[in-house]
Amino acid sequence: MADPDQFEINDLLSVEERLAAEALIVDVEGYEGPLDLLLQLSRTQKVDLMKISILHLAQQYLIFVEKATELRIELAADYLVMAAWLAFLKSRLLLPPDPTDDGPSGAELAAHLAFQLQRLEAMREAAAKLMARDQKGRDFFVRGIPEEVARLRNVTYSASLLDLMQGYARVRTKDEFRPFVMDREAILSMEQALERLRGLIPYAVEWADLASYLPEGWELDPKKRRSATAATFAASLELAKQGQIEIRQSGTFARIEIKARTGR
Amino acid sequence: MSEPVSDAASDDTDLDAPAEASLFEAPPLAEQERMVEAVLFASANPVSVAEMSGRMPHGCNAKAALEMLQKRYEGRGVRVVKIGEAWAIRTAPDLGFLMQKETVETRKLSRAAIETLAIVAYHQPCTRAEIEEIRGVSVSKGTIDQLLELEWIRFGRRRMTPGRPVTYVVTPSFLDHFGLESARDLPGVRELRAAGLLESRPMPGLDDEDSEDQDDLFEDES
Amino acid sequence: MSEPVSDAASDDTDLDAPAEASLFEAPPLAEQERMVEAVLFASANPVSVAEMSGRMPHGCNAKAALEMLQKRYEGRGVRVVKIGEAWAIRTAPDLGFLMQKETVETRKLSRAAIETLAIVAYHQPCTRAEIEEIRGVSVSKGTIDQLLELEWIRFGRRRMTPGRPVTYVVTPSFLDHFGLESARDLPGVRELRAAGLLESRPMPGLDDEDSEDQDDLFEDES
Repeated sequence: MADPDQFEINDLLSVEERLAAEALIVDVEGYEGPLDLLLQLSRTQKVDLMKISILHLAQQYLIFVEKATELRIELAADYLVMAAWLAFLKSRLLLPPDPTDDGPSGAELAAHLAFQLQRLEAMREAAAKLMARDQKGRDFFVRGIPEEVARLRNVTYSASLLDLMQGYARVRTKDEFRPFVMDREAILSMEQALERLRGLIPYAVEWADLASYLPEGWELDPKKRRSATAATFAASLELAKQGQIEIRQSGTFARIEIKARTGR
Repeated sequence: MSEPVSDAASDDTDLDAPAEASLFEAPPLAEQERMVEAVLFASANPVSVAEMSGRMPHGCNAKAALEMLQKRYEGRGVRVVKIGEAWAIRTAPDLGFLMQKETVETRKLSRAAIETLAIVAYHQPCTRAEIEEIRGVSVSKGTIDQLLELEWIRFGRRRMTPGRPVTYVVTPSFLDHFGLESARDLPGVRELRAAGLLESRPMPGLDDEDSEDQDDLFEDES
Repeated sequence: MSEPVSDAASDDTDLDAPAEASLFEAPPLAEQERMVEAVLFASANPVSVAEMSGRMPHGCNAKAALEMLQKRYEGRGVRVVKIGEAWAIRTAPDLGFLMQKETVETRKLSRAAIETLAIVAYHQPCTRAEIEEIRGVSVSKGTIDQLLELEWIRFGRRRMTPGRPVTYVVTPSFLDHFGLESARDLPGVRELRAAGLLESRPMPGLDDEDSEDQDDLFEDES
């Protein structure tokens, strides 16, 4: 980092700038990173950020780092990384372009840095303008006595006649009867299902899930449920064919619902 | 305390003394009206005239401004009302319906409730003890209350037995909901069995026959 | 079915036929204006047009009524403001001095938080890496958390770049707090965009391979 140009650079700086640089060193804690510091340094050039001399800025920054090192102020790594990058940028800007090097030119890099500084500056101004706006709770106010919307929740309970009958059957089978169970195997034949469904049809006045027509005790065991579902479904198709019931399904894999075909 | 302090007195004196007499000229009344409007809107509590005056610039006539504002809001969606000695903005009473939102939710009746209802329907009049005996489990008060609230069951006559327990019967709105003419229209036990809702336990000896039957049926079917 | 039922037809005929043709007559617009006035006055939070319509009787035109109401309140002590797709009543900012009592002491935001908020607002959707690139320093989690907690920013969609980083966007309550109708109304946003200062420009070839990769990804994304 020993810069042969250092004296020259020092000479380039006015007394004012040197004082500013020293003041900066004391305040190093006050900067939010290298970009923030660069933005502050660029202000000492007292020109529009569009016209800023990036070469000059790089020199200012390198001096800052140099001084900080002299004063044994420990700089965070990102300040040193930026210093190295700026030294690289400076050499690019000072040396004639090397035709064998296909990397970005010094001018491109300088333009990007200028863009970053402008963008940061713009965002700071935007933030200041935003905070200067009228703010809720400070400049304008909301309703002091809001009337919250009262939500009246009306719950209606529904039960069908079939639910009622099944409920009663469930209760009654506890003593006198027990649910129909195929003791041998977990298989319900379609004929059995058909028999069952035929008996139930007169009560199927409303659309109801086919699953609710499975025989008692067949819904819990997966094997039995599968068999009962298949048989009941086949039986319902048969009954539909015979014109005794109607079947509907709203979509693929949706519930299959049946109801008695009403002649009324 | 008998001597009114100038601040409190301002309410009285503003009316007769012209505003020009004040060192700081009071804002025009229209502006004062804007002020009371904003304060009434934003304040979390009704605002008294004294408090309002205290918040407005010197020389303002809060009372006059409030009365002007009240006139302005006549017939609008909100009104400026006086509550005791304080003022507030309130929704016009005829628009109260906008402040509530009704949602209707349909829920399936619980299994306990359905069973209890079914037992009442089939066995009415029926005491709680009887329901519990038939169900084999105790019936929670909540279940009974829910059915009472739905107006599907109601209290019947007390049973003339020790303790004179209340009985439950189903209501006309129960019959209405389930599309029944009377509770006698409920399918009987025999019909339930015929419908396959009640299946008697197959006799152990008949197992073989049953399975033969079934085989026959399968053959028939194919 | 060729004969339109009066109910279904009402929507179509409202425009040409007089309101009497409708089965449910919509209230006159003046009455609708009273309704939106009552609802807006009652609510501390902005009310969306959809919610407003849902609370008003069938056939009302909430948007037209809101616009009418907004005109009516021009120059008054409270204003009808539009925030995104929602509407609210707020006190006129020039009367803020009357409200010291209502002022809520807000937590003072750090410079980092204010800048981060501005960057999200102007560059949204915006990743944490982008915020850091613009500010030139890392953004602490606490800063982001504070803004999330204030409900001024929220998570947007993930960016379709390696690591699928989350993005941040500003919220309706940010707009409400700063009295903005939309993010397009941020101060100076048009000028900043015209100056190219809201663009994300990659550093020219600091690391050639990296930047090439990035170019590819950008292309993929678009």
